[in-house]
Amino acid sequence: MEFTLITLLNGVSYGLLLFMLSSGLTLIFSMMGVLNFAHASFYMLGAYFAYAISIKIGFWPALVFAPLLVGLLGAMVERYGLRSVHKYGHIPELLFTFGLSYVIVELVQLIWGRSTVPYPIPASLDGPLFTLYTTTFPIYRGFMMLVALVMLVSIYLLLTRTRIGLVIQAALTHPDTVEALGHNVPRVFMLVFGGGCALAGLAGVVGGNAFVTEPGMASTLGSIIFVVVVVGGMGSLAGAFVASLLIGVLQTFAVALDYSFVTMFAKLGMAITANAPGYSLLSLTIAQVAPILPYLLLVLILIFRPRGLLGTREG
Amino acid sequence: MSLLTIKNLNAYYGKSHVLHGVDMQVNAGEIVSLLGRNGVGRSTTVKATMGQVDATGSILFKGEEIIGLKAFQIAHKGLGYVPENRDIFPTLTVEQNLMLGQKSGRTTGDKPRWSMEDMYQMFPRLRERRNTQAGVMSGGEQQMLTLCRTLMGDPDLIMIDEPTEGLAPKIVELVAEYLKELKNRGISVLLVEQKLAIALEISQRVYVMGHGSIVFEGTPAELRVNENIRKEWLEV
Amino acid sequence: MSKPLVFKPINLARWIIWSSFAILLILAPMMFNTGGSLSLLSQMGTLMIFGLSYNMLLGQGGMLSFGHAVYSGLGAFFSIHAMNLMTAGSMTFPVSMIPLIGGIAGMFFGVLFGYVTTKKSGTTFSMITLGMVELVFACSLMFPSFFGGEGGISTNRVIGSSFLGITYGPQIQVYYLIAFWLFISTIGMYAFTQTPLGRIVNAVRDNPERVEFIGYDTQWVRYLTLILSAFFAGIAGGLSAINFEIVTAENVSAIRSGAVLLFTFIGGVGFFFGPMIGAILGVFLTVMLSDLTKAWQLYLGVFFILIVMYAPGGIASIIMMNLRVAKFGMFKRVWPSMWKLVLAATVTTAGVILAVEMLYQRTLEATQSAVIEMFGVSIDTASSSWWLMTIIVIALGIFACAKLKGGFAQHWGDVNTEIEEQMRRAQA
Amino acid sequence: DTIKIAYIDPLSGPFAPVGQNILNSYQYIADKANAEKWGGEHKFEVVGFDNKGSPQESLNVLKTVIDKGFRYITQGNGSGVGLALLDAVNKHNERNPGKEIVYLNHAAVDPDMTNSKCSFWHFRFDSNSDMKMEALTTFMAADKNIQKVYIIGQNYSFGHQVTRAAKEYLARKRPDIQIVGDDLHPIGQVKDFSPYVAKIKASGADTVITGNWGADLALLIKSAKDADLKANFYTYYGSTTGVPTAMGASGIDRVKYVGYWNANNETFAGKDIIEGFKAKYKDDYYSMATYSVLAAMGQAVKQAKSIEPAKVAIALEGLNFKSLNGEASMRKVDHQIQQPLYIATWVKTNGKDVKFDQENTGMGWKTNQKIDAFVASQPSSCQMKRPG
Amino acid sequence: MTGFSLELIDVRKSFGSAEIIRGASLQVPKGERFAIIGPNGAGKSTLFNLISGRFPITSGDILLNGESITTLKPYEINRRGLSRSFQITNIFHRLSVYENLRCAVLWSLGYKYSFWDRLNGLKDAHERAEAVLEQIGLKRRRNITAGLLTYAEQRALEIGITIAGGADVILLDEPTAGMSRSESDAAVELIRKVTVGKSLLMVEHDMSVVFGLADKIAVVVYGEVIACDTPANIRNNQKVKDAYLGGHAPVEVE
Ligand SMILES: Nc1ncnc2c1ncn2[C@@H]1O[C@H](COP(=O)(O)OP(=O)(O)OP(=O)(O)O)[C@@H](O)[C@H]1O
Ligand SMILES: Nc1ncnc2c1ncn2[C@@H]1O[C@H](COP(=O)(O)OP(=O)(O)OP(=O)(O)O)[C@@H](O)[C@H]1O
Ligand SMILES: CC(C)C[C@H](N)C(=O)O
Ligand SMILES: [Mg+2]
Ligand SMILES: [Mg+2]
Repeated sequence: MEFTLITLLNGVSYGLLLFMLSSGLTLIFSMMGVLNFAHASFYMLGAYFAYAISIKIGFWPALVFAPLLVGLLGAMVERYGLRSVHKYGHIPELLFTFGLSYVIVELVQLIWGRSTVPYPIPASLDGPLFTLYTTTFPIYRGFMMLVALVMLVSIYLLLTRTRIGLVIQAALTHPDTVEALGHNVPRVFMLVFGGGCALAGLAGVVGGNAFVTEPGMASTLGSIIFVVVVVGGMGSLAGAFVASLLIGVLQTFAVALDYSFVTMFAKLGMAITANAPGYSLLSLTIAQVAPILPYLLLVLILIFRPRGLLGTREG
Repeated sequence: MSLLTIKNLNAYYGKSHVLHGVDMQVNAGEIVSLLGRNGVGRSTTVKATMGQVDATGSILFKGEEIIGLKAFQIAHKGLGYVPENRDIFPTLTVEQNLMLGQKSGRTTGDKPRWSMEDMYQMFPRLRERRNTQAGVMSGGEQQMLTLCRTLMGDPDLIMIDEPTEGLAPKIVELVAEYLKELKNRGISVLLVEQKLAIALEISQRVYVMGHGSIVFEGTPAELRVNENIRKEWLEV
Repeated sequence: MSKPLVFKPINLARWIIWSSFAILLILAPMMFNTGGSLSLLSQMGTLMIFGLSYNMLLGQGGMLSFGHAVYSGLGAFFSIHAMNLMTAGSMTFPVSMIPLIGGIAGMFFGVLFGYVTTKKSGTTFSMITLGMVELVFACSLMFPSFFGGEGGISTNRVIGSSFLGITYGPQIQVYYLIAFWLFISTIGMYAFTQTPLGRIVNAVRDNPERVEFIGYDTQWVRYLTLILSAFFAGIAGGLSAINFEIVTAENVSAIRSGAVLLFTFIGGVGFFFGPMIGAILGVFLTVMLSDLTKAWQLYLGVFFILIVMYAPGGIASIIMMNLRVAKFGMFKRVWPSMWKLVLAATVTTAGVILAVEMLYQRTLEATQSAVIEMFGVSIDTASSSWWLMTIIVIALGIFACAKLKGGFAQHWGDVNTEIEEQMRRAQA
Repeated sequence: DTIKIAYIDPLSGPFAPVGQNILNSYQYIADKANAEKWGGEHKFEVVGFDNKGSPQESLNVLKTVIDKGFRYITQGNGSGVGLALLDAVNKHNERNPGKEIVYLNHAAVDPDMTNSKCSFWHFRFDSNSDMKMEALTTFMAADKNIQKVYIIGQNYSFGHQVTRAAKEYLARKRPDIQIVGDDLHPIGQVKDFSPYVAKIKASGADTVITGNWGADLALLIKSAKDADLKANFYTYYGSTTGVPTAMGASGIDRVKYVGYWNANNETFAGKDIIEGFKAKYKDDYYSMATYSVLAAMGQAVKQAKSIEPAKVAIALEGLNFKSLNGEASMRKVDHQIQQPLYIATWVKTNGKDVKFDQENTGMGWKTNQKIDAFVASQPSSCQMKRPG
Repeated sequence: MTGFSLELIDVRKSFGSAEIIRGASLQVPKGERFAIIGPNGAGKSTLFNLISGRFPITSGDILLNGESITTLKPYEINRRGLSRSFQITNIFHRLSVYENLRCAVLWSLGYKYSFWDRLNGLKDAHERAEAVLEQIGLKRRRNITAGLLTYAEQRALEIGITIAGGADVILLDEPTAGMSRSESDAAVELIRKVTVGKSLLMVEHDMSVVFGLADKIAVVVYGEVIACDTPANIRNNQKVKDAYLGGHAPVEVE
C-alpha cells in the first residue's frame, strides 16, 4: 500500500514536470506549427539562469527573473532567426531549432563549464512535506506540483480569454490576410514563442534543482516531451496534461514491476527454462522494458488514433 | 470629400514592375469600381494600398500618408480589404473567422456598426453553418464569409476584390444589393470586378485599368458610351 | 523549399559525368594521400550512400523521417553478424558482397516498419518515425545478444584466405570496396529518379491528394519508395560495418538519424547530388573539425543555422546558382560586389572564430596556458589588447557585411531576374 | 624523445566532466614527470581526443591518432569503449607489424579485459571490478548490521559485472545476507530515481551496492535522501566529478566508495599533487591511475632503453613500481595491476584525518580501511598470445 | 447493363448531423455532356467528391458503367475510367508542365509502380503527354515549373491532367472559374474538343459556359436534383429561376 501510494505520487509529480515542459512546446507547436527541437535547451537555460541568479540574490527572485530572461531570449530567437526562416516552411523552421539546440548547449558549457553546477533546493523548501507510513514526501515535489497546476490554469485562461490562439492559427495559413484584418502577426508570433520558451524556462528553474543542472539535461529530456505532445494530441493543452500524467505514472510504475512472461508462466505452474526459444524476450521484466513504453505508446497512438488522445486535428 | 487618394503609385513583385503610376481616388460615401482585363494590376493596386506589396508613390487615407505602413496599421486606420482568393481560415469555424475580423485593441469607444448578428441576418446560410470548419464550406459560402469577416472590423472604406467570383447568379444580385446597403450605411466601397453589368449598375464612378495604369476615369454612363475604351481595354 | 531552380547543368552526354565520377573515385586516394584521409574518404563514401538514400525520402518524396538510421543500423548489425558467422565458419559468403546482406536486411525492415510509418504522411509520418527509432534504440539495450549492449558488436573483416591479394585488411582495399558500392548505388538511385515510381513519388511530395485521382495509391507509393530507400540505407550500413568492424546501438539511434537529416539538408535536398556534398561536409565537420577545435559543435550548429536561414536549398543550390550565373556570362557583374562581401564575411568569421577560441581557452582551458596558437601566431588570451583587436575585427567585419550586403543582394537579384527573364523568353 | 600518448575519452557530451578532469590530471602528472625526469631523457606528452563517449567514434579517433603517429593510447571512461578499443588495437597490431600500439587502460574495469579478452597490448592500471568487489565484500562481511542488500546498476557490461560479482561474493562470504532485489537501469537516461528508491524502500534493504557513476549516482543518492531512505550506499565512484556536489550533506556517513586511492589516506601521499592541481585547475585530483600509468611508463622506457611500444610492453610486464598508494605491480599473466585498495566514507572535513574536501563542499572521504593488494587479487583465466 | 456511364441512385450524405445530399438521383448516358448548376452550398462539389471516392457516401448507390463504385478508393475509381478536376487548382506545382501530364498518363498505360522501366524510354507515355500538351495549348510552356504558370494556364493544366489518363467519364468542377471572357471561351473550346465521345459532368456558375456546352443541365438545390433537362427547358423552368437564376437572363452577353 505504502509502495503503491508513494509510487503513484512520484508518478504524478514526475508527470507534472513533464507537463511543465511540454505545455510550452504544445503552445508553440499548436499555434505556430513549429516543432521546437530546442525546447529542452530553453529548459536547461532556465535552470542555469536560475542558478546564476540564485547565488546572487536568492531563489525567489530567480523564480521570477529566470523565466522572464529565457522568454526574452526566446523572443529574440524568434525575431532575429525563426522569422526569416518562416517563409521557407515548417521543415526549415524545425531544422533551425535543431541547430539552435546544438548552439545553446555549447554556449552553456562555454559560460558555466562542462560539469554539474551546484544549484540547490532553497532551504525554505527543503525537507519533508508529509510522511506517508515511513516514506517522506519532499516539500519541493509538492511545490513543483503546485507550480505546474498554476501554469495549467494560467495558460488555459490565456487561451480561452484571448484571441491569440485564433490569430496564430489563422496566420499559419494566411498571414497576410490576418494582418490585413488588423492584427500584428509578427508580434504575436514573437510573444507566443517567447512565452513558450519562458514556460520551458520556468520548468527549468523548478526542475533544475529537483534533479541536476548539467549540460546534458536538455538532451535527456528532449525526446520524451515530444512523445507527450504527440500522444496528448498536437496542440491540445489538456491532451498534453493527460499524456504527461499518463506517461509519468506509466513509467514510474513500470520501473517498479519485476514481472515478466517467465514469472507469469511460473505463477501458472509452467516453468520456462533458459533454453526455451525466445527466452530472452520472455524473461524481460516490465521494469526492463520501461524505457520503451512511452515510445511504444507513441507508435500505437499514432497508428490507431493519429490525432492523439485529445487532439482535434491530424498531422 | 476624398477618403482615399492614390497618386503616382508604382508597385513591384520583387524586380518586376507591375504598376506604373496609378492615380485614383475614392470619395466618402461612394462606390467606385476598378475594371480591367485579367492581369493588368487591379488586385495589385488594392494590395499595395493595403501594404502587402512593395510600392512607391503616395496613398493618402483620411488625409494621412499610409504608404510604407504595415498592413495591420493600415487596417486600424479604417481600411478594410477582402482578398480575391477568399483566404478564409480553414481550420477555424465560421464564427471564429468572424471573430478574427474584429480588430484587436480597438480604440474607438463607440459601438461598431456591425455585429455578428447583422452578418447572420445578411447571410442566413452563415448562421446555419456557424460552428462548421470554414475549410469545408462551399466556394460560395466562403465568399460570403470573407465579406462579413472584413465588415466585422468596422472599416470606413472597404476594398473588395472580385466578390462575385463563383457565386450563383442569384447570390450575385444579392451581393450587389448588400454593397449598396453598405454605401447607405456610410461606408465607401472600392470594387474590383469582372462582371461589368453589376459594376456599372451599382457604382458612382469607374476606373479602367490597362497595363499598370489608369486609362479611363468617369461615370458608368460615360463608360457605356465610350466604345473605344470598352473595345480596347475591356474586351467585350 | 524556396523557388525551384530551373536549370540543367551542361547537358553533356550523361556518360561523361558518370565516367568522370568513376575516375574521380579511382583517383581520390591518390589525390588525398596524407595520413587519415583514406579512412575519411571511406566514411564519406558510406555517408554518401546513406544520404542519397535518405534523400529518396526527403528530397524526392517529401517524407521527413527522423528514423532513417533504423534501416542502415539494422543493415549494419546483420552484416556484422554475417561476418562473425563467416569467421566462425558456419557460413560462407564473399566479403565483397556483405553490403548486399545489409541491403536486404534494411529492405526487410523497410517492409516491416515502413508498412506502419508510411500509412501516414506529413508530420504524423515524422512523428511515427521518431517513435520507431526511439523504440528500436531502446530495444537495442534489451537484447544484448543481438545488439551487443553499450559496447556493440565487433568483428574482424579479414576472413579466410586472400583472394587475388584482397584481404580487406588494408584500408585502401576497403576504400575501393566502398567506392565500388558507392558507384553502383549512385547509379541505382539516380536511375530510380528516372522511373515511373520515381516520378510519381515527386508528385506525391507535391500534392498527394491529386495523385489519388490519377490512379495511384499514395500509401503504396510512399511504402515502395521507403523500401527501396531502406535497401540502399542497408547497403550503407553494411559498408560501415566492414569499415569500422564494429556496430553499436548508436547506429540505430535518433542522433544518427538526425545527423543524416542535417547533412543531407546542408548538402541540399533539391538536387540529386546534394547529399553527396552533404556527406563530404558532414564527415569533415564531425571528424576533422572535432580534432581541430573543442568548439566544433558550436561551429557546426552555427553553420547549420546559417545555411537554414540564408541558403535553405543547401550548398548544392549555392553552387548551382553560381554556375547558372556563370553560364549566362553574368558572373563578372556580380563578382565585384560578391568578392567584397565574401571578404568581409571571411573577416567576420575569422574574428568570431578567434573570439570563440579565445573564450574557450579562458573558460574551459583556463587552467592550461593563456596562450593559443591560431592562424600561425600565438595569441595571449589574457591580454586585453588581443581581445580589443578581436572585437574590432568582428565589428569591422559586421559593419562591412551590413554595408556590402545590400549592394550584393541588388546585383544578385538583378542578374537572376534577368536570367529568368531570358529563360522565359527562350521558352516562349 | 617525446612519448606521445593519445587520451581517447569523452570531452564533450554528458560524460565530458569526468573526461576533462582526467585529461587535466594526466597533463598535470606529465608536467611533473617531465620535470622530475621519470622517463630519463624521454618526455611525456598527453593529448586529448574526444570520443564523444561512443565505441564507434573511439575507433575513428583511434585511426586518426595512429595516422598522426601516436603509438600509445589511453582510455578509461566506459568499459564498452574499452572493449571496442582493445579489439581494434589487436587487429591493428596484427595487420601492421612493426607499427604496434599499446593501450594503457586507466579506468575501464570490466574483468573480461584481463581475462577472456586479455591482450598483450593492453595494460590495466585500475583494479578491475571483481577486485574492488572482493575488497568491498570483505569489508562488508565484517559489518553484522548488514542484513538485506539491494543491488542497482547501469545496464551495460560494467553494471552487469558488478551485479554478478556482488551476488557471488556475498553468497560466499556472508550467506546469511539476503539479496532483496537487483535492478539494471538504462545508463545516463534516468532523470527521476524515486521509483527505484521506492522499490528499494519497499524491499526493506539496509544496504545498497551500486556501480553507478556520474549523474546516475548523483541522482540516485538525491532521490534516496528525498524519500528518507535509511540505507547505506556502497559505491565504486562516489568520488568522481559531479557526484560530491550532487549528494552534498545528504550523503554524510551513508555513502562509501571503494577505490585504489583516497586523498585522505594514512600518510596523505600525493598531498602536493592535490594542492598543486587544485591551484591550477580549481578542481580535485582523484584519478590517481594517471600517476600510476606515467610512473610505470617512465620506469619501463628506462628499462627498455627505447620508446618502441613492442619493447616497452615487454618491460611493463611484471613491472614493480611505486605509486601513490604504495607498491604496485603489473601482473605478467594478464596485465592487471595489483595494488592496495581503499574504502572510505563521506564525512565533514575535520582537518585531521579528513583534510581534503571535494568540490568545495566542505566534505570529504575518510579512510575506513586500506586493503592490501593480495586480499583483492583475483585469479586470471587469461591465455595471452605474445608476439613472436 | 444500362446504357448509362454514370448513375446516381438516391445518394445521401451527411456530415455529422447535417444532411447535405438528400437523395440525389441522376443518370448520365454515354457520350453526353451534363452541366450541374445550383445555388452555393447546394452540394455540387460534394456530389463530385462522393462520385470520385473522396468521401464515403452515407446511403444510396453510385454506378459507373453499371457497376457500383461506392466502396472504392479514389484511385480505384480512377482506374475504372473516371477522372475529375478540382474547383481549387490542384496540380503538381514543383514539376514541369510536361511532367505533370506524364505522371497523369502513367497508370493508364500500365506502368503502375514500376521502378524498372526507364521513364524516358517510354515512348507511349511521352507521345500521350505531348498530345495532351498540344491539346491544352501549353506546348510553349512545356518545361516551365507548373507553379509558375498563370492562373488560366494552371486551370488548363488542371483539365489536361484530368483528361490525360484517357478516362471516359470526366468530372470538371468549375473549370472556368476566375477566367476572363476570352479565356473561358478558349476553355470551353478545349473542353468541347477533349470530351468528344466521352461522358462529361461539369459544375459551372457561368451561364454562358453552361448553355454553350451542355447537352443537358441538372439543377441541384439543397442536395437534391430538382430538375434535369435540356438547356432550353431549364431556361424556362420557373423553379430553377427562383432557386438559382434569379432575375438574370440566363445567357448574359454584355
Ligand atoms: N506574386 C506575384 N509575383 C510576381 N508577379 C505577380 C504576382 N502576383 C501578380 N503578378 C503579376 O502582376 C500582374 C498584375 O497582377 P494582378 O493580380 O494585380 O492582376 P489583376 O488585374 O488583379 O488580374 P486578375 O483578373 O487575374 O485578378 C500580372 O501580370 C501578374 O502576372
Ligand atoms: N467535410 C464537410 N464537413 C461538413 N460540411 C461540409 C463538408 N463538405 C461540405 N460541407 C457542406 O456541404 C455543403 C455543400 O458544399 P459544396 O461544396 O458541395 O457546395 P457547392 O454546391 O459546390 O457550392 P459552390 O457552388 O459554392 O461551390 C456546404 O454547406 C458545405 O459547408
Ligand atoms: C570512468 C569509469 C566510471 C568507467 C567505468 N568504471 C567502466 O568501466 O565502465
Ligand atoms: Mg485580381
Ligand atoms: Mg463547389
